Amino acid sequence: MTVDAATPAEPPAQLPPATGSTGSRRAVRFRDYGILVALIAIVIALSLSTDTFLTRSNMINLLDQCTVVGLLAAGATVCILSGVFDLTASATLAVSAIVGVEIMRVTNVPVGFGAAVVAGALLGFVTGMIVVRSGINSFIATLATSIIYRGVAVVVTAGAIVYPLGSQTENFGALTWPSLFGLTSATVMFVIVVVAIGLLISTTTFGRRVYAVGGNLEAAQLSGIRVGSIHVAAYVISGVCSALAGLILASRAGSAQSTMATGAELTAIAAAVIGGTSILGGEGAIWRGVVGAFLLTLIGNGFNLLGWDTIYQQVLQGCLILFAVTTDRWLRRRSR
Amino acid sequence: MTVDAATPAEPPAQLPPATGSTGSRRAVRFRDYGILVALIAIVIALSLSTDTFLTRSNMINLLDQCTVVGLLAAGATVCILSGVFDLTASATLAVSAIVGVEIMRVTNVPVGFGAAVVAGALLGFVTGMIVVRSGINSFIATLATSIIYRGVAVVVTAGAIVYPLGSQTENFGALTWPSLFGLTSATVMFVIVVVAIGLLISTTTFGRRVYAVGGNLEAAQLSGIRVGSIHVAAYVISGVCSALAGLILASRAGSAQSTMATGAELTAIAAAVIGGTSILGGEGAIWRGVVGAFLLTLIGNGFNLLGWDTIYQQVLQGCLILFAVTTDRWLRRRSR
Amino acid sequence: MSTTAPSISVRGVGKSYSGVTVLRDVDLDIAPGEVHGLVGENGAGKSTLLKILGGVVRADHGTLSFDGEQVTFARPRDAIAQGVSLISQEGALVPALTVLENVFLGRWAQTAGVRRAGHDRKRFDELIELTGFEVDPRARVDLLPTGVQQQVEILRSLARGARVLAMDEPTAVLSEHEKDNLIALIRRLADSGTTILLVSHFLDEVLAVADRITVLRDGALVTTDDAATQTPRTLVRQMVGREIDMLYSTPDPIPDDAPTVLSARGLRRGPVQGVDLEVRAGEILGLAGLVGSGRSETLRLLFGADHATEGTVDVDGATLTRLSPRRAMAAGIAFVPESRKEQGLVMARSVSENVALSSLPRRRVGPVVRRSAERTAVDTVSRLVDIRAAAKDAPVETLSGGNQQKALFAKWLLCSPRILLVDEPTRGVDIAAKSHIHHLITELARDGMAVVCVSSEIEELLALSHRVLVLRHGRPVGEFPRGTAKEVVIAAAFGDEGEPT
Amino acid sequence: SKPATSTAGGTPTSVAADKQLKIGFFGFAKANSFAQAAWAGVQSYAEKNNATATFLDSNFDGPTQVNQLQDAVTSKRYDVVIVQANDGVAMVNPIKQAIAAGIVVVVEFTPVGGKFDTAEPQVPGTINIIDPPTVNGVGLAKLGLEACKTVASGACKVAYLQGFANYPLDTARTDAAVNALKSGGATVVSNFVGGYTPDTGRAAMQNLLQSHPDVNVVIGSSQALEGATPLAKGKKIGFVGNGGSTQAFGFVNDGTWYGVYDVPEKSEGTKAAELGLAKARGKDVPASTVACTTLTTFECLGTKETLKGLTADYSD
Ligand SMILES: Nc1ncnc2c1ncn2[C@@H]1O[C@H](COP(=O)(O)OP(=O)(O)OP(=O)(O)O)[C@@H](O)[C@H]1O
Ligand SMILES: Nc1ncnc2c1ncn2[C@@H]1O[C@H](COP(=O)(O)OP(=O)(O)OP(=O)(O)O)[C@@H](O)[C@H]1O
Ligand SMILES: [Mg+2]
Ligand SMILES: [Mg+2]
Repeated sequence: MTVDAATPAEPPAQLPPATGSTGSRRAVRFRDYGILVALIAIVIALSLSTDTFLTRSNMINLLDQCTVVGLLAAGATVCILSGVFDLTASATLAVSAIVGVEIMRVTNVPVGFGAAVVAGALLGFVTGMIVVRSGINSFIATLATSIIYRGVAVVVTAGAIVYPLGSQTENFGALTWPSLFGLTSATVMFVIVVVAIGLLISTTTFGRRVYAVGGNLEAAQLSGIRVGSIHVAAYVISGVCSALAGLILASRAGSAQSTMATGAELTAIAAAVIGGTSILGGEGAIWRGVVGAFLLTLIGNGFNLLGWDTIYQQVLQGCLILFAVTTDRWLRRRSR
Repeated sequence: MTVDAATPAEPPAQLPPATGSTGSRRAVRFRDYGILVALIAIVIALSLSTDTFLTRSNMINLLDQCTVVGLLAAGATVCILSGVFDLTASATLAVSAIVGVEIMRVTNVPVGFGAAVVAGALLGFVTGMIVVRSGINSFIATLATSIIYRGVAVVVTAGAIVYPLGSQTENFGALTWPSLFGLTSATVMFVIVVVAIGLLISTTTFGRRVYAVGGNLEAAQLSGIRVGSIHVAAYVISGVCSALAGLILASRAGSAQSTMATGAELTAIAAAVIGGTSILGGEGAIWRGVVGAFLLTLIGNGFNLLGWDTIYQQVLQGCLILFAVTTDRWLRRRSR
Repeated sequence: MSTTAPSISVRGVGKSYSGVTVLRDVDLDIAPGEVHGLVGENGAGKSTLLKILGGVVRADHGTLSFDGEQVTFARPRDAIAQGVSLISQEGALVPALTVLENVFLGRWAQTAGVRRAGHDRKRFDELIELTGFEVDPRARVDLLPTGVQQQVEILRSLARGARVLAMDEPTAVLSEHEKDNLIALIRRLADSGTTILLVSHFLDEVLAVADRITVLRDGALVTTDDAATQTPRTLVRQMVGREIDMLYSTPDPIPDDAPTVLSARGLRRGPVQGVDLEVRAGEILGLAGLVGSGRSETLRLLFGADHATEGTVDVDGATLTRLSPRRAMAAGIAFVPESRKEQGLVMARSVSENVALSSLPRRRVGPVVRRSAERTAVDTVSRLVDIRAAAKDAPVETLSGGNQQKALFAKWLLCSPRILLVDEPTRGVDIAAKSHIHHLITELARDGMAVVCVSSEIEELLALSHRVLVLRHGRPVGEFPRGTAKEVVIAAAFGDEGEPT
Repeated sequence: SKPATSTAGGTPTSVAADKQLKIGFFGFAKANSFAQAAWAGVQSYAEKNNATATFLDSNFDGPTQVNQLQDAVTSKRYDVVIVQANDGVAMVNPIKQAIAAGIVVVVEFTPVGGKFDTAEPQVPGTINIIDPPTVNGVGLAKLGLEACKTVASGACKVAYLQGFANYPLDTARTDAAVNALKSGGATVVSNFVGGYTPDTGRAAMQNLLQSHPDVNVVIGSSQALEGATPLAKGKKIGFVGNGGSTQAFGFVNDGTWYGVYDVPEKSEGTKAAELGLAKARGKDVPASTVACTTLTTFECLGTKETLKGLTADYSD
């Protein structure tokens, strides 16, 4: 008897009770967006207290500033959802950007960009294999791997800065050029990539598996999911995100070097978690990572625009992060 | 029913196989020390390839170099065992050292040292309260808190370096002085503190609670354990460790400043996890954190002694960490 | 806190979760030293009521009094201070700690803060003597079979010397022998003055041990009555609100030409010491044994969840090489594991996601999940096993225990397997749903599915299976046809006829 | 689409001399006494010359500094910005934006752009007052070789403690120093990372003495050497520090160290403010100023003799 299609021979006498009242449903919806409430509160505060915040040019800047952390946060979110950390993100970023520039020197700009992305994917694959095969906790496995990658970056560049050829310099800056609606090309790319990853995670069978593996590894395994492949795939996605972020940074700087974006992997994880993705895996969403990244950028941007004494900046930044995450948390708990 | 309910006429004949026999027990013991095996392997390799490694003076140096990370790792281990992260460690270190020096200026050296420790404990308490009360995941809560603490350090010092009074300078360096068996006072203090924390965790009911809370928060709660207090206590211990580490650093530098030891909290967590403490909490031991710290120091020290080109240093460091942790992991798995 | 049991009175207690009422105005009085049974369908609110008494959940309204004095239980600590000890349905052990640590969790013997393990060990031995359980105090609990874990929980409650013992389905995965031990123990405890609240879906058991029984339906209290005035039939009527047929469904005879679908030869690994078995299409094979006899481990080996060190698994006569859950699934095997929390469900994800998980590839366009097909499939199968959830997109952890079990079963039905391995399929499931699941299994078998079923309830096995294979210490020690007397099977599981050769 | 190439170096509209101008100082970090020294120079000059100054703290973080400058351009808060770049290449773009917006940009201490061997502006339109890392490295080597003569007769073993391991800027400095030392005839050990704190310096020195007990001269950041110095008690080792802090001056004056490479940081800050304000007020200023030549008489090569009578601008 195939259950999928067949109707039960003898349906149970009672049907399950009415499926949730609309009232409670709305509550569920609302509580899920606590972090957005916090974000909007900060946006309103900034709009009221400065006259430069809500300008078109500032919005363009803000989005542009958000791209790097945003991409890394999207990659970190995929990994965290599947129950692993990726501490190699910023090292992968540096190596891919360097590889991109080196390849560019012997070919041309588009090929170089492509090479960087391929390098990112490959590095992600290697990271994933190390984590899966060694069976070590991903935190420490990726920490060690990131040290190796940084080392590779140093070896490849001999500790120097690498540049594209003089004739390529101009096109290499393409990601900083204005594009659709005046947004920078980097922003446009960021939006496209993030939407693609968001759809991948929320609508595909792969996405479902990611959540299952992160939520309960054993249950996922017993459901016939190849847990190892899912993790490797998550690292590959994260690697590609890192490579794209690296290209943006390199394009802005006109060069690449082994120390690029040191420490950015932590900011990325922070963004993911601030957005409301559970650090234990299995719960969260890509948009949350992006919102987290946006929030972090916003706090910095707002400060710069307000022109307050930077000595208090850190204290206030920390407080704002606590405020945002606590708001989120409380809204969620209230309806428990 | 024939089976007499009250007294089982004949208890099941065998105890479960394997669990009891001495052979398997020894295996259990051995497998638990995989990380030591890796450590010893590295020590042997270094002893054979350099003639300076196994000297008395190098051992004294090595231990001295290990103290700061070792203390932080012990604190991190307590937190991780209880199921939380402490990313404030290095910020707490800076603030306590600064407070210590400031108080010292208006009193004397011993009081200043004491004040630093008290400050560390207080900051740990505050961190703990923030984590427990807000109910936010400890990773993000302590990350935000650490930004605040660094900010406080900047505000207190106005970004400058703080010194003890000229007359106190000499005694302030006390922790760098040689002491028992030629070890530095810092080393002696480190050993005493770590042994004390080790005993606290392994022999007291408090230690049991820490494991229980980290192993299954819900079960601990259901058993009436005050989960919040355990977490706060773990942060206080970590705070004290940070303060002591801060004193060692300040004593070596002769001053304190707001950027001290930036990023050291991650090294501390790495050391804890490398030693074999589960990042998910509830499994591990203080000695493991110390071994992890020792391993990290050793890898750095060995490199310097070997005189290899620093360009390959990072690649090899990463590989050695992977090697050590994988050894540990495989030895453990084999006997499962 | 005095040592004698209090008289408890519950007044107007209600609880709702995001708008859905799960307990409404419950009034209940429990006399000191009474054994009070609590029965009801899955999702009736039994666990919720117990959790309120144990301080785990706070009631929205209503009061609780002990000996006439109102008490507020804000957290488990407060309840423990009043002498209440709760064994929760989902289990609450610290996985990485040993049995000894878990039994005395939070209550360790100490001198000036220093742990005295020796002292605890002595008390542990006393408890073992009292209960007749066989548990190694040095074993890590996460490596123990579920049945033994359950015993650890029971030992813990006893170790607290509670005045009020609230047990939520303590016997769900205990085999007959341990069950009987526990029932006897409950009686003895009650006689010595402990109040006991017992939730169970085994109505016979409740009727046998309880002084009074309360029936809950849809969160409301239906009756509280002397056990003597009740029978299983009256209880069911009060629980469900109508008469239902509680007879076990009988499997159809296996056609003579039914081929052997699944067979295993000399399976070995850890506790499994050489298991041979064969199942034909349309056949239901029951696996019986004591707690820890290696039944679950045998199923895991058949499914490739663990790798056998020796032996082979054949499907349709062909040996499955490098067996893994994926390969097993490809060969048409489905496996309903015994622990829904650890091995079965992704607790934080929704009911529909969980139910759809193992059959995802069946409903997709390219890589994209076909939501509407998924909704239809999940709805159909949930109705089939009668999952009652507030919403299909609610996290599965918000379901009552029995409904979680049904979701787990539903998940594997959606794979339309040819071979079904089920471990404790009716753990925590109410009596109506249980006969429903039995009905389902026999129906699936009639359509040609081969079923291997592990259950600690021998009656269930004997009624459901064509054959029952008894395991002892990881070896098959006997095979019995339908209709064999329960006692005979128990004796075999026990090894009363001497050690197997 | 590619933007129309904005003519870099757009001349800022000159303003009336009596208008109060605003300076933004983008320092390494507020919690850094070196940056504080430059800041003191900037601030004092601004006060006396009808301008206000603000310190923007990037806390040693490259990307943060990039965003800060970008946002400063957006909010049009400053007429003159003085930049101590944390990441010289990453700052190129926002500096171009600032120039395009008509803001005067002064690059101070570390170069902006990827070349470490020139004091010339690498972004057109900026004013440079910097100390190129390679010049710095060669200067350190010069002092090191002089120190050799005071502690060793004949062969001399010099240890160069690197700054951050393999940062491009540090790499350039290390390479320049090592080459100059080698061509000066010294044996060089350069595989130790001394960092920029006494603690890292102490560990490096411990390990150095372990594997090269016969070292004659040690060169490193002044902070690192402060941690290293106590370990050399009783040994005849010449120290050469990079950075003229109060402590470093003290060590040189009491003969513990042979010398320091001393950039007069406060004066450099003052000079940067002076150049920036002058340009904003329409005056012509040189595009590049070499700090060591302009602000010191001894090319920054501080020894007991050359430093006589001078006080340090900052403390470590
Ligand atoms: N945390 C929660 N959030 C939302 N709903 C919940 C939560 N916990 C329980 N419920 C709901 O409360 C109702 C009663 O659950 P309860 O666990 O008390 O049932 P039960 O009588 O113990 O059932 P079972 O016999 O299946 O264990 C169920 O409908 C369940 O879905
Ligand atoms: N009292 C006990 N103490 C420690 N280990 C035990 C005990 N009883 C059984 N075991 C172990 O349990 C394993 C058998 O587990 P398995 O899960 O297959 O049993 P089971 O028959 O399914 O029991 P359950 O119904 O309790 O799940 C063996 O590894 C055995 O060593
Ligand atoms: Mg229940
Ligand atoms: Mg079992």
